[in-house]
Amino acid sequence: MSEIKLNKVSRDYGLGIFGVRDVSLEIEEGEFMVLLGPSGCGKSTTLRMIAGLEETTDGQISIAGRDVTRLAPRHRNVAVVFQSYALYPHMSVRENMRFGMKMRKTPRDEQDRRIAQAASVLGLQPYLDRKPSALSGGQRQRVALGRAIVREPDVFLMDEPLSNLDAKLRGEMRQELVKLHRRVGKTTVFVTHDHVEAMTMGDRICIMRNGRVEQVGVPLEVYARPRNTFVAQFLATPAMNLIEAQLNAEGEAVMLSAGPIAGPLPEREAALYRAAVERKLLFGLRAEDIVTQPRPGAQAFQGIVTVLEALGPENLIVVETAGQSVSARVDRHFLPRIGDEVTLYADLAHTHLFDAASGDAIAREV
Amino acid sequence: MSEIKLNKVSRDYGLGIFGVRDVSLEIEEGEFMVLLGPSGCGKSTTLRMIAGLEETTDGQISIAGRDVTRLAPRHRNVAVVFQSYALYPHMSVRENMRFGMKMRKTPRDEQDRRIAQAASVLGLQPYLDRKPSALSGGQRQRVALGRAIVREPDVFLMDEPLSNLDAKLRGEMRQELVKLHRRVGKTTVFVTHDHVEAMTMGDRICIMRNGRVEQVGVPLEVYARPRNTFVAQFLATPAMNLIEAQLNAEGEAVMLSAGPIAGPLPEREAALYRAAVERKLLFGLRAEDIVTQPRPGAQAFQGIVTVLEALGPENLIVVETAGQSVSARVDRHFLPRIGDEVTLYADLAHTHLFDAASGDAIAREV
Amino acid sequence: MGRRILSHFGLIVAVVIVLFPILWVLRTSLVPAQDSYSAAILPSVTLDNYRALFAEKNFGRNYMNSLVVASLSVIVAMPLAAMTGYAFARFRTGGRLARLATLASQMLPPVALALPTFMLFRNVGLTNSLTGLTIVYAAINLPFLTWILMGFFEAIPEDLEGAAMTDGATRWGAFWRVVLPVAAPGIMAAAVLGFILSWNEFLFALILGGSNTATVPVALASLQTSNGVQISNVAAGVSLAILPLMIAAKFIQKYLVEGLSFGSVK
Amino acid sequence: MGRRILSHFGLIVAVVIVLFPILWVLRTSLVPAQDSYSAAILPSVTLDNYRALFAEKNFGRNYMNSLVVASLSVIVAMPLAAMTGYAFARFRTGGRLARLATLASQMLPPVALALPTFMLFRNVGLTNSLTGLTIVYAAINLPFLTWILMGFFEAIPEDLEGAAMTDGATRWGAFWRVVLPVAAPGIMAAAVLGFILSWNEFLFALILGGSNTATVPVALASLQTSNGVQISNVAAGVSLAILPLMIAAKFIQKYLVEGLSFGSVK
Repeated sequence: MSEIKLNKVSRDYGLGIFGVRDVSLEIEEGEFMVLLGPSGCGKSTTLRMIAGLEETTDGQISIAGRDVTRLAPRHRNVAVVFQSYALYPHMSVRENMRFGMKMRKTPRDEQDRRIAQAASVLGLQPYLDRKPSALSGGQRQRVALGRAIVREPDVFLMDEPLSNLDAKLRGEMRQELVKLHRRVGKTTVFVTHDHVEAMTMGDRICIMRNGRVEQVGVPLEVYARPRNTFVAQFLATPAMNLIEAQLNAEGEAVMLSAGPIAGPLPEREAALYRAAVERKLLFGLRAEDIVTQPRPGAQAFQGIVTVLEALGPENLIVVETAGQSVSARVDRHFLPRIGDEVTLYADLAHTHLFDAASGDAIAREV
Repeated sequence: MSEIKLNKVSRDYGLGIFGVRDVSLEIEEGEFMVLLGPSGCGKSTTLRMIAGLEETTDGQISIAGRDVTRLAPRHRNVAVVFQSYALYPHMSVRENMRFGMKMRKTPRDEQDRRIAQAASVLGLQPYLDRKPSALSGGQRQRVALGRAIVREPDVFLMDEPLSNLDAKLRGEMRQELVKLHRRVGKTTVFVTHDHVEAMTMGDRICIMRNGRVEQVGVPLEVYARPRNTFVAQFLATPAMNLIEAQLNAEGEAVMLSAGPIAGPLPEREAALYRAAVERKLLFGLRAEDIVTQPRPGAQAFQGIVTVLEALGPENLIVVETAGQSVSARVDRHFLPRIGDEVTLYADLAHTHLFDAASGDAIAREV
Repeated sequence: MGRRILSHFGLIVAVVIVLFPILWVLRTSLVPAQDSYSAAILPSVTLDNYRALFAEKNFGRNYMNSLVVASLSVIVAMPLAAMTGYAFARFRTGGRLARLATLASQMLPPVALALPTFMLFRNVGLTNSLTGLTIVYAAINLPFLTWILMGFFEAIPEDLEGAAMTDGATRWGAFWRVVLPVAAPGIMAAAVLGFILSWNEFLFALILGGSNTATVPVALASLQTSNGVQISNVAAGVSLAILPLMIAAKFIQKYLVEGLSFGSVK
Repeated sequence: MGRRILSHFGLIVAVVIVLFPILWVLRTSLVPAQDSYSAAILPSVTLDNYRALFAEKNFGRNYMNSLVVASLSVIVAMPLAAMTGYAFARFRTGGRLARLATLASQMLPPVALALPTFMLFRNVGLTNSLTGLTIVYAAINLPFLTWILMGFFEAIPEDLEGAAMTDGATRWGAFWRVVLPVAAPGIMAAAVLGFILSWNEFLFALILGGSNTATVPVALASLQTSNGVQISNVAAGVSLAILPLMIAAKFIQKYLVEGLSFGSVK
């Protein structure tokens, strides 16, 4: 049992400046929770408060049912993987791993056993007697992980552990970390500003902005139903297209009018959003819901291609139309030239609608 | 006219250690050339040699037809955008931009005109009188760009200029930089370790490893025809699947046997690779060429799902089969559970073949 | 909360302990001579002690001597130190040996150098002259300032100079227009330290100076060693000796503290 | 290439200029007294000058005094300085005021403190005692070492302590097991500097010491000021005075140069 509960937790720096404000969050036993947000959103501060490295000025934090709000870091039984790795530079890799166990008076042979096991899982055997300064960035990252694992803590706390790695290595470590988590099964809090890491690694994600929680949920659900435009835009590259819009009832049908994109909503969406008729709205559509071939429920529109990014497996394009920039994620064989006029189809079955003033998602009538 | 020519350029640190070795490269007038490679591959060193900030110990560098190998940086008329931005901390944004023009004795009113124009293009007007320390990372990045633009140099040299930005901002700046380049039209050399930046930004890319050039070409062509396994694997996430393989002729047909994937090559591929029959090979297939629905020329195979990364617009999965890990990029609706056995289809029309020993691509008989 | 009050209390006590002697010297300099040893804090205030110091002891001359010698020695040593420190920081000029020699020169016992210097200076006629003292202090300041500035220059990213040089500046221009202004707080701090080092120097001032070229420390020493120490005059002299330090602390504390927290030049 | 030879030549000249006087002193200490002023480099070698120094001038006592006082003062001041420097670096204890007071205490003119210290020490019976001198030197070393160590501690990433504390260490344990070992080169360098500062100190040693407690600088001064300076004895004394510095330079030059290039502690 090692669930984490944050109850209205704040970090007040004084003078009305808050690093984190009234954050409540429950992280379940064994869960991989990702804290996601732009820099300065309070995600790292939250993690450091859980670790006890940052003072909690208000609210309670409990780990495994125990109130740890005022406990020193060493009494919380958490292991932190720092962005900088924070390896002890004067100790060998082996000693780095041993340190935490020595502090906790783990028997010596148990120490050796765990170090050997972690080294084998992480491929660190050849480096056990090296100093961290003799390792590459990726190897240091593994040592930092190994040092956390051997401790067998209640909770893993990881503060952007992949952000100092090359793009290539980052993708590999992502998968390795998830596998590791599946094997170890320990509650993990993972901080990142990278939405791809959040989507692919988290059992759930918690999106933060300005020290507050914006939305918590399973990645694909948050992706499918963002609570507001911030979440909608933050969770993908390219960001969700947002266009000022209005709905009008025409008998049974509900007509969408959003800049270049206009037409009747499909039946299901029409029913969901009927109450939002005549409000000032933002119409949201993800780049992958703009397609190059007609399909039922998709509305055609024309635009001039201004950006073409051929990624290899697929292409990202941006078209200008009626003063709007619209991003689309298209098939790798769709390769227009810059300046071409193309016809695209907006799949209204994936319509998102937000209030134009507040940015909050329009409640669906289920 | 501002083409760049590198002729067998080397950077010898002494004691047989080379940063760059025998690099020859021609960058055309107005071209956007990306130098891509893992850290330590010599890409930054090459850029700094072009700028004159690193000594060229052997070979010649010419810019616009002029041999600049021994010229001081200030005589090369190049502008560098540094990874660290390297803004002058004691000068305002405006003075940062003015500095280079002042050094070159551009008339004062021309200085003001160019600063105003660059500030308007980059959205820096509100910040012109601020010091760099009062700016966000993204704003500093723009100032670094602005400082380069106002100089109106022959050549732009950019050393991982996006790597200090958030994932989100990086995607936006990528597109902005390409638009900027299209408008300004100046020869640009752009160093990165991020294959997405390379694919989407480069008119051509130059892939480097261990101080040498591995392949130069138009991104989609290099992606379609990597010269060796290093290029094949470096240019995508997940990396291209590589499986030990053999070809056998059976009458007209050429049979591929690559671990779990076996079957006749399609007619065109059979003709191309007939000469490679019975050699020790590596069979390469990109993750997006493994599909979830049968199609002509695609060979079915089964595997156990070990990784599922739901990115939102699409999913990455890894299946284990016959001791092989195979990565596939699949539709967002294909959501198996970890441990499920799934049937996938390897599209042999996109077969890559490499020599097992050297890693070089098998020459196609065209 | 309790812990905070406790640690602040400790700090206040510490500050009082540090400051008390200085404040008491100041107090003694401001009360009439007969009250010097009284326990009263300020029985009455007078500037007589200062007046006597200048009128009877020629302290004005000592003060000018110190100001001139300390300022000139820094002004002479600073440009050389800046260039040497930059060369050490950027070009590894001379490698470890040159750095070690710089450090080592700081560590030679001044007493060991005193006699040779005196003999040399007497031969060339530089004893009893402010020029001679300025030369000695510049020679002491040079390695000291070089070492400090080397640290500041090393903390400045090399890309800044790369940017300046591609922007059209020469290596010298990059140093002059970018490196020096960025290192300015450090240079200010180093200059203050160098000034105070010279201002406080006693041994060489004693050996090389005469009555016309005596500096403040020499004058203070003679006040203290003359028969029948006049404590109120000494207190006035000490207060004046500390004055430049207090001015420095007041006006450039920002530079001092930021510039000298090694390795944190922004 | 031509430029390189030129700059190396310049360096060699500089090194010779710096080293020549020291080498000449060493030479003078090793030749018989009658050859002191001869131009011959090494007419003959003798240790008589050293023997005379120890036999006639009681230099052994001076040397022991200096060693004891300089070592003890560093040993006493270092733990306090390490803790204070750490508190300044990590907790901003006392804020700018405490830092400034630390710096300022370095800048007080020693001469101004000499008389009050002498009077105070005479009252409590600490004049003419090594204990008294050790206390003074520890008091001089404390702010000096505090300031230097503060810089080193600031250069150590705070995450290291965070890692140690989540790994099970107390704040004290993190300091003891992680921060101190990482800062070791800096601490070694600071200790050497503090030792040499005390080793070379002259003014307080002169004022507070008697014939039994005279340190090396005091002994050198008396050798130089006694009637009929025996240059060969002085040279031997100076050579011995420089000895600890040379040992330090030889054995811990790595620590010195790396530890003291401010802000570069790995």
